[in-house]
Amino acid sequence: MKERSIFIIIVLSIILIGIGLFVATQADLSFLLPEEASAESVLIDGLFRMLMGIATVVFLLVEGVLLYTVIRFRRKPGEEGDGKPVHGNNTLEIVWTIIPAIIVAVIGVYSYQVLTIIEQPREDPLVVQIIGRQFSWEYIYPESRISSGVMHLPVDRPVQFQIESKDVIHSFWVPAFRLKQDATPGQIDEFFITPTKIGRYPIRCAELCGAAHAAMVSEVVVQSKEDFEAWLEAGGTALSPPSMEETSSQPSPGESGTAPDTSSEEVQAQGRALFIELGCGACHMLADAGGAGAVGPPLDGIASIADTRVDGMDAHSYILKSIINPDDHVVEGFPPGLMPKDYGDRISEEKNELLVKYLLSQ
Amino acid sequence: MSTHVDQPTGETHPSTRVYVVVFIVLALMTAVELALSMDYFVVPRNLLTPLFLAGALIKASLVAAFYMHLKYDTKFYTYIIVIPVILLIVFAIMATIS
Amino acid sequence: MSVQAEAMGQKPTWRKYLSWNTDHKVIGVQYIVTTFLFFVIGGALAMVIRAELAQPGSDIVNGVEYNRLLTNHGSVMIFLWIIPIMAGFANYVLPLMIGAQDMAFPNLNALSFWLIPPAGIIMMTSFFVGAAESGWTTYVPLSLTAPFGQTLWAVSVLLLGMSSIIGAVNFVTTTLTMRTKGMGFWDMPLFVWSMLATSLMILIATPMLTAGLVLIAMDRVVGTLFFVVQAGGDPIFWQNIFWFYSHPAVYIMILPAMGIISEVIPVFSRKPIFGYKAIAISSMAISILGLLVWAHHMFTSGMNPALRVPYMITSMIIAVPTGIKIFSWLATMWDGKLELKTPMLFAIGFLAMFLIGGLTGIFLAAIPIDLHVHDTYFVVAHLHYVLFGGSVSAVYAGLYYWFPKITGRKYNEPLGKAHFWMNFIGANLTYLPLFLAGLLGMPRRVADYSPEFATANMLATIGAIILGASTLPFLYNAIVSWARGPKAGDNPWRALTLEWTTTSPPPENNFDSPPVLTHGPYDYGDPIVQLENQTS
Amino acid sequence: MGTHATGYKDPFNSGKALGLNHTKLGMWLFLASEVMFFGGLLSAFLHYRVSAPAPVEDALLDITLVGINTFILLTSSFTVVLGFGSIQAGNVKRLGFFLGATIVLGVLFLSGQVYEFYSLTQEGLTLTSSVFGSSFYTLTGFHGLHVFVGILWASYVLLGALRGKYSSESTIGVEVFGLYWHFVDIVWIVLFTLIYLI
Repeated sequence: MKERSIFIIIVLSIILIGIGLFVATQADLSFLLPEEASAESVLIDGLFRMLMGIATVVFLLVEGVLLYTVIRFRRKPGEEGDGKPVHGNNTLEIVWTIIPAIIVAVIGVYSYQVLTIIEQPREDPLVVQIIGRQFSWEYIYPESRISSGVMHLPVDRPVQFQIESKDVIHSFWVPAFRLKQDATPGQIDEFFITPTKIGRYPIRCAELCGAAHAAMVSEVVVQSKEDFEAWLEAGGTALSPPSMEETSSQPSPGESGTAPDTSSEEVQAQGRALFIELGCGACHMLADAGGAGAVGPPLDGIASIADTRVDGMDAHSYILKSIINPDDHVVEGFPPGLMPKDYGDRISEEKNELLVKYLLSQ
Repeated sequence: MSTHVDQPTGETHPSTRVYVVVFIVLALMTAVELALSMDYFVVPRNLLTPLFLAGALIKASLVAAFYMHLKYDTKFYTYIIVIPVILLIVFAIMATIS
Repeated sequence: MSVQAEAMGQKPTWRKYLSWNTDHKVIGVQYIVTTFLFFVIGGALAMVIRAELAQPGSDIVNGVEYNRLLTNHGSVMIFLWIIPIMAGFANYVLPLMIGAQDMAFPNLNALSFWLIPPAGIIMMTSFFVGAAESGWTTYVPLSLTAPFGQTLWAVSVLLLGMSSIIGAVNFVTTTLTMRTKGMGFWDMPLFVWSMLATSLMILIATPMLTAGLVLIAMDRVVGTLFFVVQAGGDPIFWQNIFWFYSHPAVYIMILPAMGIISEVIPVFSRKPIFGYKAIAISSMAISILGLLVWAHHMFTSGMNPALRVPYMITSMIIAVPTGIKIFSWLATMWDGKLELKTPMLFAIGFLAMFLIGGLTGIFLAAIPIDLHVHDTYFVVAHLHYVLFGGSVSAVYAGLYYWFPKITGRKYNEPLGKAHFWMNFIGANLTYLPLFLAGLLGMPRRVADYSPEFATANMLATIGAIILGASTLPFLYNAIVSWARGPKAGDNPWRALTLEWTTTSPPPENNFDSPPVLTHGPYDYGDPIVQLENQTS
Repeated sequence: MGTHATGYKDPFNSGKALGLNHTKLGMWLFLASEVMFFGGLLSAFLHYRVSAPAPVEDALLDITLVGINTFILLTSSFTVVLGFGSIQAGNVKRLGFFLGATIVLGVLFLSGQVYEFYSLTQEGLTLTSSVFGSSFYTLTGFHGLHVFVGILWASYVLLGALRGKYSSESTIGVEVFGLYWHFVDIVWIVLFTLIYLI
């Protein structure tokens, strides 16, 4: 009997360890995680696999013993009396103190190794500044002096992010890159990443930042070096950076001072791009620009609505006022104070004009 | 009943003389500290900070040991008060350097 | 052991439960009933949250309302349900377990209860003036811009913290000074040990939250600048001070739960607890280590990177004492004579679900993985496995286990079992899919999410409906059995701890003379004890 | 808090085990939590003082006034132990005298603090003028609040003494008040060093 139970224990241990090794090395765990799109994600997933292997073994062991105990040792009908008065077993207790301690130590060392690699500074990185605001991300490429609401990165080149926040704490998270960094007001934090896979990946805010926290989404486009260079060049998607220090008050040199006709294709395209870049769609519904937010009033058909909203105010000045001083005329059913009040400072007059013209065409 | 030694309270308190001596020491230490901070003596600034901290520690310990009778009571009370102080120091340091 | 005659006890009237009463048993019932009420409220908030999340899109509530719901759901469940109900259990059974006639400070005890209803009402009132909406973590500077309800929230939590501190002073003093003759530290039931560890943690950690809330309230009301970034305020400092309390708070919520499990498992396994000293010491170890891990909630916050590794190490070390407990409980059950009554079922459910919570905790402690899963639904799933699968299961185990002692009546066993199965299935269906959602990229605290997470969320909502419904058989069972259940007798479970040596419910002074210890709290299977047990 | 509450049923072992009187033990546990409360406020003060980018306005602080105040509080601690020594010797009258002295000294300390706050406000340091101001007033203000509570408590003990509540057999009420008062004194020793000296 005793030999038999030792035999069973050995067989079960081998099976369990086999399962653990299988999970840690062979099993396809891709259903658990987003795709791996950065060099760091491969390392982190390696650690994740090992932890999954260990967790699977412990899970099966404990739940298995629990289930077996419940079935095997349940009181039979009519059975009286107590179990054996066993108060403990020193050997067993030492074993189940030391083995978890060793496992934990191994996990700790491995985690530390992965951490040092993924956080070590890289040579010749592309510097991208990330600015978090309620409720949009802005990405600034200081070398090229452009800013964007969609992040573009070249594949296989290390990126150094410098992240800050203009209001509350946000958290920049690209699940496909596996990295996350809080944007804390009052400090600039740095982290590195090397994208390895061309594609488009969602960016989400992971720290509760207010009413439209859920809508604070954006996208990172990882492209080939050539495509990325082309994107940097193209004026259509690139904005001159009004939020960079000195330039904020001066009109930027590259910008055309004259606003084109209201209905021209040009205005439509530029206005739509601007609307998307600024992240307006996170809070406002606007079919033309893919806006799907429900935090603020919907903007479909705004041109006709705006005309009637406030007595003695035409549609143009109403929209402009609502962008610059959003709390002056709050639409019924929406709480005041939601919309950021700094669009008047952040965005040049021309751009605001463009935005109003675009909205008037809707 | 327990591993601790039963020690009746309220019988081994210090005499009035001890109270007076402790008070004089506290007052003198404070006077010296004040004089130091008003630059009556020439002591380098970077030496002053540890000096003041040590002074505060000694004064606080004196009050706790004699006025609060920790020296005469069971050690248990000392543990109760020292453990949070240690944790607090850990917290203050960690919060300040993080 | 002299059995108190029924007639000796005062006729209980419902009025005494609504008044300032210093009897620890009355206060215990006051705690348990009041906090359960808040549990129902918190659960209702959760139902709205799950309804909103059943499908992508903001269909039921808007972003602001959603943030208010999640903030108050978390706050109610933590501050008005799990933490105080553990104090409720301790109030009722701790003096009985150590053979005392009451708590050390009966009036303070009443005070610690009577702080709770006003605090709860203040927190609920805030819904009418714009409730707190920055999460139970109240991260600054977001919480500085929140409406007036945020200030009410701070006041409410401050009161609850005071209640908790007063309770802790009482529990430690009672445990240390009022044990019956001959009961040394190593003769105390493990629930008493766990309350000792918990109370010491409360004494050290909770005042830090009080201080932090004072700073936030002053910023909001007086206009101080502690967390105003433009004036040099530091949001990271709030996170330090908050988590210095709030990580220990997790152990404040789980240690008493472990204590309840340590009581229930030996009784229904009819075997001595395996490794009594190891379990007692690991409670104390967790309470000390638990105070040194707080910044593992801040790995992505931009804190000093070099400091993260020590926190990772301390966080992982906690797995060791926790593992000791789980293995000891399993070894207690092994080769026992398991009676699968409702309390035991909940204890088994605790083991099954707490294990998942514990294992995923290791994932979160590993910094590189935390960088991915921090602030995602993975964390939500993890904490609910620990606090619902763990703490709440243990609370139910305790409620069923001590129901006969508290009410003097038996609960309905089939209803209890139905409750367990609904609860167990509902909880797993709710929380398990959320791990996947989090890993795949769903952040926490969102009113809306990308359609790729729709399946996981629909499953979770269905689970939540089952979970919500599972409360109904419990409530029905508790109310009807309390009113009309069959008489339970003094010791229906044939348990060996002292609370079962007096009548059910116990008379006002608990024991006529100091109970004399003839055996340890878990000496099941000892032939002498068995004999004695059958004769009484 | 502290004394035997009404309706309290004497425990079988008369509230003593391990040589611990339960009222005193309760007081020590409460003081342990007070350490952490002041610790939180003090950490805020230190954190902002260490990490402040600009030099803080601590040059405004008047060390002479605070020095006098420190002596006053030290003396009040001295009168409290003398009072406790008196009641241990059974001398209720002397206890009353020393409690009265403690109250007077406490009031003097608070007056000094109020004067200090007033003059600092005149010089432009207020709760809302800077983070240093916020943390300075909050920290010293909460200490002052504790002194105030201490004065109320001392008056309560004094009242009890006049009514003959204490004797050489029954000193716990005085002792527990003393613990609180000395604790507040120790907090001041720490604050004095960290705010004014360093």
